[in-house]
Amino acid sequence: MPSIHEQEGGPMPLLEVKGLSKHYSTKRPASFRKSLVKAVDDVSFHIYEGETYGLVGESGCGKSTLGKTLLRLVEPTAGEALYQGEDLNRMPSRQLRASRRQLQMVFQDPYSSLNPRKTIGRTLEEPLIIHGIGSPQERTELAMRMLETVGLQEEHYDRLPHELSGGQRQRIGLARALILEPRLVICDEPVSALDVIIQSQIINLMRKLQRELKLTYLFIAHDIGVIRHISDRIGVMYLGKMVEEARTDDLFAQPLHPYTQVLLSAVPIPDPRVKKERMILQGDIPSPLETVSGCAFHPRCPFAVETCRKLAPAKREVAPGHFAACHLA
Amino acid sequence: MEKAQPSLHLAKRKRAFGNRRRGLLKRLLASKTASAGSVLIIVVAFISFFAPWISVYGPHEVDIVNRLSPPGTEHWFGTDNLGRDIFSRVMHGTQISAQVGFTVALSVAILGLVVGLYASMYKWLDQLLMRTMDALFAFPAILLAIAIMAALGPSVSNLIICLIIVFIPSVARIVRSAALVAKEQTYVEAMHALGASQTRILWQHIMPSTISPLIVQSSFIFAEAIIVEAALSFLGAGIPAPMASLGNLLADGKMYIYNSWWMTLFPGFALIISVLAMNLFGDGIRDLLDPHVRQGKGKK
Amino acid sequence: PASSEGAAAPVESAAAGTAAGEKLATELKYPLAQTIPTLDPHLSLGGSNSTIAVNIYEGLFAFNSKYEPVPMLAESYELSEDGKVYTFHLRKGVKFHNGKEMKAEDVAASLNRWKNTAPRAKSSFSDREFEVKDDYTIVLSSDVPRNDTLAQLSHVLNFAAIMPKEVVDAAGPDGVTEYIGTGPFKFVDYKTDQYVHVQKFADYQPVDAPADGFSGKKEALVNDLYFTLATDNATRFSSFLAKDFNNVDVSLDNLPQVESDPDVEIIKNLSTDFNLIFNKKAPLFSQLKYRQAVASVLDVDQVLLGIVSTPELYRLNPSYMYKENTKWYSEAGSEAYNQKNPDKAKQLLKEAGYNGEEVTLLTTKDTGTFYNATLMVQAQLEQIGIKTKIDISDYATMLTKRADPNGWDIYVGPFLVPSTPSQLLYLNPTYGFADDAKLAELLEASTSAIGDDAIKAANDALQAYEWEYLAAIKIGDIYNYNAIRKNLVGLTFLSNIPNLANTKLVE
Amino acid sequence: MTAFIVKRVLSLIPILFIMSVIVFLIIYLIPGDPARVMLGDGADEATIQQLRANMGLDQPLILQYGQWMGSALQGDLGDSYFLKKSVSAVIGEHLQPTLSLALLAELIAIAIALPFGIWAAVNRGGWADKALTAYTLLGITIPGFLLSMFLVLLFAVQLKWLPVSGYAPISDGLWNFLKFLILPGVSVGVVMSSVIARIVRSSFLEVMNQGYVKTARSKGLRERSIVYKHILRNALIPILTVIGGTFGTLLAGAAVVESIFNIPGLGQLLVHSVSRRDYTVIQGLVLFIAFTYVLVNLVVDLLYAVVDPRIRLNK
Amino acid sequence: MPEELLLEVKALRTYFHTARGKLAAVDGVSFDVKRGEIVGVVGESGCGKSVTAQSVLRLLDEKHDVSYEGEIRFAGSNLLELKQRQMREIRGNEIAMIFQDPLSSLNPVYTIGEQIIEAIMLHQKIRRKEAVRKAIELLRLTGIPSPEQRVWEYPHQLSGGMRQRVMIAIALACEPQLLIADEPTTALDVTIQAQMMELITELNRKLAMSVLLITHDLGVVAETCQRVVVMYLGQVVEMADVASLFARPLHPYTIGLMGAIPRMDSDRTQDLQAIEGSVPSLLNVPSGCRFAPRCAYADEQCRQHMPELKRDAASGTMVRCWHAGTLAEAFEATEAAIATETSEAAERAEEKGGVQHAIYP
Ligand SMILES: Nc1ncnc2c1ncn2[C@@H]1O[C@H](COP(=O)(O)OP(=O)(O)OP(=O)(O)O)[C@@H](O)[C@H]1O
Ligand SMILES: Nc1ncnc2c1ncn2[C@@H]1O[C@H](COP(=O)(O)OP(=O)(O)OP(=O)(O)O)[C@@H](O)[C@H]1O
Ligand SMILES: [Mg+2]
Ligand SMILES: [Mg+2]
Ligand code: NI
Repeated sequence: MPSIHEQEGGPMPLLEVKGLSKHYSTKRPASFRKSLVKAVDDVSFHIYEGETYGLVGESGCGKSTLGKTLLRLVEPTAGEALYQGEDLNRMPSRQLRASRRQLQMVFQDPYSSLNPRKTIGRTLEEPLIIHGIGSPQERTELAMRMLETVGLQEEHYDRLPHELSGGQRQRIGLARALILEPRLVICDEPVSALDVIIQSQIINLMRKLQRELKLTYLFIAHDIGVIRHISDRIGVMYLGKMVEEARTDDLFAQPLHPYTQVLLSAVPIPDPRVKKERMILQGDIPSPLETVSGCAFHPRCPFAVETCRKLAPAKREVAPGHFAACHLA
Repeated sequence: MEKAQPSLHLAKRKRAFGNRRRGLLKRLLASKTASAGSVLIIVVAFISFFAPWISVYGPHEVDIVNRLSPPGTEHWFGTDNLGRDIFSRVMHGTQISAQVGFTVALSVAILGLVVGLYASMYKWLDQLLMRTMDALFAFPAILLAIAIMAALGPSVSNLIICLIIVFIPSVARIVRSAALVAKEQTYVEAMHALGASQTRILWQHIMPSTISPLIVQSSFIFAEAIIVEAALSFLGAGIPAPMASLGNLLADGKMYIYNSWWMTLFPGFALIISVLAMNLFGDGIRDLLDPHVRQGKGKK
Repeated sequence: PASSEGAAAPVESAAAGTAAGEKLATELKYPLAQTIPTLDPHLSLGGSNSTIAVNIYEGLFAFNSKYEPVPMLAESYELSEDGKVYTFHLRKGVKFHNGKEMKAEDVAASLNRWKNTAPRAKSSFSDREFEVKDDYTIVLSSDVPRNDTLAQLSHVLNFAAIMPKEVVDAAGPDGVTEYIGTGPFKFVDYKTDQYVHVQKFADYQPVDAPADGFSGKKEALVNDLYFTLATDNATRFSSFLAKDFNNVDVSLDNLPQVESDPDVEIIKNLSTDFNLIFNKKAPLFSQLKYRQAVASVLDVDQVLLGIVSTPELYRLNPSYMYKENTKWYSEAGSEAYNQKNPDKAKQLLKEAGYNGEEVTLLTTKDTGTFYNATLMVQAQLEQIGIKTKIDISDYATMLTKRADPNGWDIYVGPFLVPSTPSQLLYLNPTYGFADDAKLAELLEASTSAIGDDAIKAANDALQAYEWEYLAAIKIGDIYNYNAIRKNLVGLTFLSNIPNLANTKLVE
Repeated sequence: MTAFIVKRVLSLIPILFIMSVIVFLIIYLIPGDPARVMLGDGADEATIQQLRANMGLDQPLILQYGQWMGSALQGDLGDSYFLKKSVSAVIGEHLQPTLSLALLAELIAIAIALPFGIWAAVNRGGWADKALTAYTLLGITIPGFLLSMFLVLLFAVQLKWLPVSGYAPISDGLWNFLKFLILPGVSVGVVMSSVIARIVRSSFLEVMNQGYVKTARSKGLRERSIVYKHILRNALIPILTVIGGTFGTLLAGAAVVESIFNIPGLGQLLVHSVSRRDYTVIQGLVLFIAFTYVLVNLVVDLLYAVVDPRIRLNK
Repeated sequence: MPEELLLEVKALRTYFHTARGKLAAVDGVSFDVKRGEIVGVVGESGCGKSVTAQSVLRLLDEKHDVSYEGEIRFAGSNLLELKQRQMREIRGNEIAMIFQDPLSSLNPVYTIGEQIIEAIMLHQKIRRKEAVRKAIELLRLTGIPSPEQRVWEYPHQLSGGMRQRVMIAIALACEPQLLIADEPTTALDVTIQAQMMELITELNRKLAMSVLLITHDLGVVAETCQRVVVMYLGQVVEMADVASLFARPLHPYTIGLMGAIPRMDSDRTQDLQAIEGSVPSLLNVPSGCRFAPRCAYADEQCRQHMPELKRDAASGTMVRCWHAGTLAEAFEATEAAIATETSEAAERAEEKGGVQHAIYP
């Protein structure tokens, strides 16, 4: 459901990202040369209050880094991230800590993001304690309710992370983020380890919470079906850059960037009778370690023309609300 | 989707809440090592506390005629070269040494933990604190002890101060090393994301990973403090004479080790028991804090 | 080893007492129990120092086993009628280790330095100067007769060693830099904290008199002599067992291990005396009654037992001199010795108005014996109701504390054996701040007396008065055991210092 | 990395400076002085004062410090009052024995501690674990002198395999050098090994249940490789710290063992120097020990980053 | 011999000994994998898939944590009776595993190259240089860009998907007879996922490598697996070949599963379909059919008595449900409707095919 915020001249976005970059320098073995990984490279977009912004892209294209950089869990190399007009990157740490109550993150790696020594109950109560919410009794109760909400039982309260299954851990991560009733949640593959039934339950739950609490999501996922279902708008990343951005329906109806097209074609269909012809990308796999001249996708792009090889395409608005960074779009 | 289950009754939750707390205590008691350690500590404390009533002889009472008499009904542990009752001296020595060892180990554990943790967190503090630790370490214990005793006067508490200074660096470094590893874990990043303060992260999430090496190191320091005290006593910078300490007793016994083995054996035994008690207790606590061990208790 | 018997010719066929068929070792290791603060013989009082110094250096005189001075580098001497002027004639042709012949200027330079630095020498020599008369004659004169002169010059502690003038002139305040003497061994090197190596001096000129104590003929019977530092008792003993050393001091604990060994001879050496010193500037013990109270209660047997643990190793002795020192030994005033009379002591305390003031016993643990003695004394003081406190510190600290009149009352310790009363440090202000005109007068009289009878009378008077005044209380003399392997032949001790000249090691 | 090392080495300067001031103050604070010790029991006050004056000890502390610092800056740490040698020469002489002993002892300690600690951790609660507890308990509680005496009695006096005590430089031949060091090396090594073994055990327990251990096992790796390659490296950081610490301690000299085995090392030198108040040597030694300790810790810190790439030191 | 059984799990029970009591995470699971076959395992999160997989390799801590019952026959021998040393011969060599949690399953202190090389050198007698080359090749196969450089990076420097691919590379380096892949592609985008599945099926075809594929992605199951095992709360509830499972799911849980897949053409304003309620606690399993509390069709019989895993006569599917037959019919009705939709969708895709075919001739 396209929301009014997306229209021109709407209210201020909840989160506005301008030219955000994160470069890692890594040491190469056996040589003292350092090489630069442009994990996120000059990314700009914005998210309105109450919407879900889906983020898809090839593995390793910088989605997680983008998420972490937004919350300043890694220091950005350049650019700004304005939350309600204030730059998170320049915020003094005390204030930043306070705003983190409203900005939550679900980590891609569920197990390692849980403290192995803390019981699940303790893990869930931790954010409440940090922000001074409720009495110990209330916190326990809240944590238990949260456990049920994400489809776990009371008995899991006393367990330690290593005693849970992958999906259970992932739900704990989600529960921990949601328990604070934040305003913006960056979900890095929050449902990837869940079976479709629980996945559906969780997605339904997230949408319900969004409706009730005006939550805003930045939703990173690989499951196109899930992304499609939950997102209002979708951004497609490729090699650290945002290559396409559009409302969900528009994107699915008319994918403009060749990478998006490939992506959509590759979705597996849960029906053994349908043997679909899948597009497999040809050409050298690009690496964020190397700087490619021109469009980052050109070595694999079947339509690439001379310009693509020379000139990096800028993101432009091809149709209303539909941006793409491709010369041919 | 509307939640289908009726939410649990508050009473039931409370019960669960209570259970959890009880579980912790129960676990402490269930831990064989920890409770064995505690029992030993209590026994040692009890005996040394009631030493004056148990033994008929005072620890400083010389009786030169009965010098170097072997263990027997009169003197249970025999007498030393001045005819002092070893039993009484061992009891008193244990009391004093355990007091020194325990105070030093505990203080060093706490101070070392603070120093090590904060050093791991901030680079500039790291330089400041760890270089200070290097400096402290470089000060020879003897020099320090003589200086402190000279400046502040000989007393048990000054000795303790000296030993604390001597041992802090080793604990601080080991805590720092464990904290450096812990600090790079993803769950620490997750705590940052939740808005936890540095202090909280440090104490709630990094500290637990340092506990295990900390306990191991501290239980050593308990023993080390007692032994270093002996070395210092020998230089007149230890526990002021004529108080008996296990270290003093062992040092005294050295001169008579072949013929009057009891002068070495009994204090040595007391030392082993005290250290064993501390180690068991430390191990028990360590095991309690280890998530995997906690679980493993179930089998058999 | 049996194979060597009779096969090899003796290395030192000329050596005195070398039986035919004996094979002598060329190297000997002698254990040193204490570190060497300095090798300068004039400076130090330490036993380790003397052990080494007597081999490298010689004095004008040396003690025989009765503590009588016998000429060594001096050929002869003359004493003026009034006993004020000594003229020493030096032996000719005596060579220093650097090849130079010993002359009067060397002797004068050495002895003048010695008397200015050596604490023991100070009181008797402060007003005198050694003067060169000619190349082989030295003159020493003073205003009053000094009957202790020769004894002072003979003593091996604070050794009045003779060294070349150049060495003396080059010496800094903290000692000489070259160790050159006339002794049977010459200095080779000092490996810090390991050993001092000395070597047979080929040009050594022995005196032609039988060896007795440190006097008489000396001959190096080993080529290389190592004084090996082994500060740990157990290690020293183990090394002896492992035959690294051929002699060792033996503690009571270790005695059974060597007693039964037929190859080992156990000898008992008089090692030191023990005294209790009062701080005569302290509030309590500046009063005679308190000192008397302590003297009354003291049971020296107990104290001595506390030090050595066996009656075998001590002897009672009321004199400040050893019995062996026949000239100065005296039993005057000995009724006050070893009284064991607590009632009298309590009475004295009462009279003195003792009011529970705390008495500080100064001690150190650096050697166990000081400490044990102090503990025993403490126990006896407490028995008569004196409140005591032990101030224990390391040796250096203890020395400083003892030099300070505030903060201590009693010190119990050994004294390196004196040969004359003038060397009794506690009779002058050095130890415990004795400050008594009569004592000083009697002391002076005892040294200036001429003739054996006069000396005896003056000495008796001095000792009798000392037992009245109680600057210190004599506790007794103690021995130690030494184990000597039977193949180490000729080793003798005087004042617990070994004489390694004339000592041979049979292989 | 280089910047990090440079920074760390530079940070030595203020440390050494502050330490030198503190040592000076401490020396001033403690009673006893070299003149009195040198002249021995019974020296009279005047002589002592004269010698003090000659040694320059009667001057105001500031002046003494200034003079010392002045020459120290030119690389001259002064001369020992007692040994009549420059302090650097004295330290140099005593360093080789200490260094040799430290290395040997550390090697022995590691050789015992690693396998034993690992074995105990792998069999947690089993008899290997209990054996380790007993071993470490004895190792830490049996005083060094007792163990040393026992070793000497057995191997030197009874079996005569090794000399009782002493030291020979390595230039005397390897066996000559080693034979003196083996017993002291073992007696220090055993104590150190119990310190290290316990930390090995506890660090192992920390990482033994990690996911990557399962991965390694699923690859079909032998248990040995899993333990020594995968677990060990992850457990290594606290172990390294303790090894560094013990090594640092050893470099400062093991006074008791050195004295029992008559090894002319830094530990003995320090004890002697303190007991005879050889100020310049104490001063030089403390600074030297601080220097080596900072160095050892620098190496350990650098190893942290080598062992665990996630640890960033210079950020 | 395509019909030869490679792995046969019989009534496997895996118990965790926890402070709260003995807990059967896997409770009587039986299934088999034939040589050269790809078997999918799907099921509710926490139903015991990973535990089953790890039980096969006996990777759980038997000293302290777990005990097994039942039988795991691999190539004839019962793995549960083997000594650890013999087990080691099997691990990696015969059976390799890809773990679900890629970050914690990679050793943080070794480069990924080191970890792959280790696996290669363990199972192939080649020199290190050669192994390095192979490792790079494997990384390239898994689609990691600049493999020559990435191979020397540490796990924490990689993205989630890359780590997962490293896990795959490690498992493939062993060239096993049976690959157990525990959610190997959850962190991968669909293009790479497709590439990975392609890689696995290729190895399956070429080397007759059997695969036990645990996944939540029914699309992947449909495209790659020959047979599927459906698990629920520690038990197998349905086991069928892929075609008949998707065509005619018999167990109500499977039916629910099919319905919950977010379809590319679903109404985004509507909630996704889901089975109400949640999985009961393992400490408190229902006495009858384990699915009964959440099953819309459950009756008294279901609540009282546990159904056995039985072969459905019609399709040859094994199913654990009292009402298997009746339910299947109900499903078929809805299925028919969906089928038409799907074919329409396929047609629509065909229309836009211009682009696709232009890319892929
Ligand atoms: N070490 C453990 N101790 C106790 N319970 C455990 C332990 N490991 C797993 N479990 C429990 O066993 C059950 C099965 O876990 P398993 O990991 O096999 O689930 P799964 O099917 O792989 O789920 P997912 O799809 O979420 O990964 C879960 O309920 C889990 O909580
Ligand atoms: N700490 C780091 N040091 C060096 N490089 C890093 C680091 N973290 C991430 N990278 C690199 O940054 C790039 C982007 O990683 P990121 O984790 O953001 O990808 P992603 O889009 O989340 O991928 P996936 O879908 O696989 O999780 C990758 O090439 C990765 O190797
Ligand atoms: Mg990611
Ligand atoms: Mg799983
Ligand atoms: Ni909206």
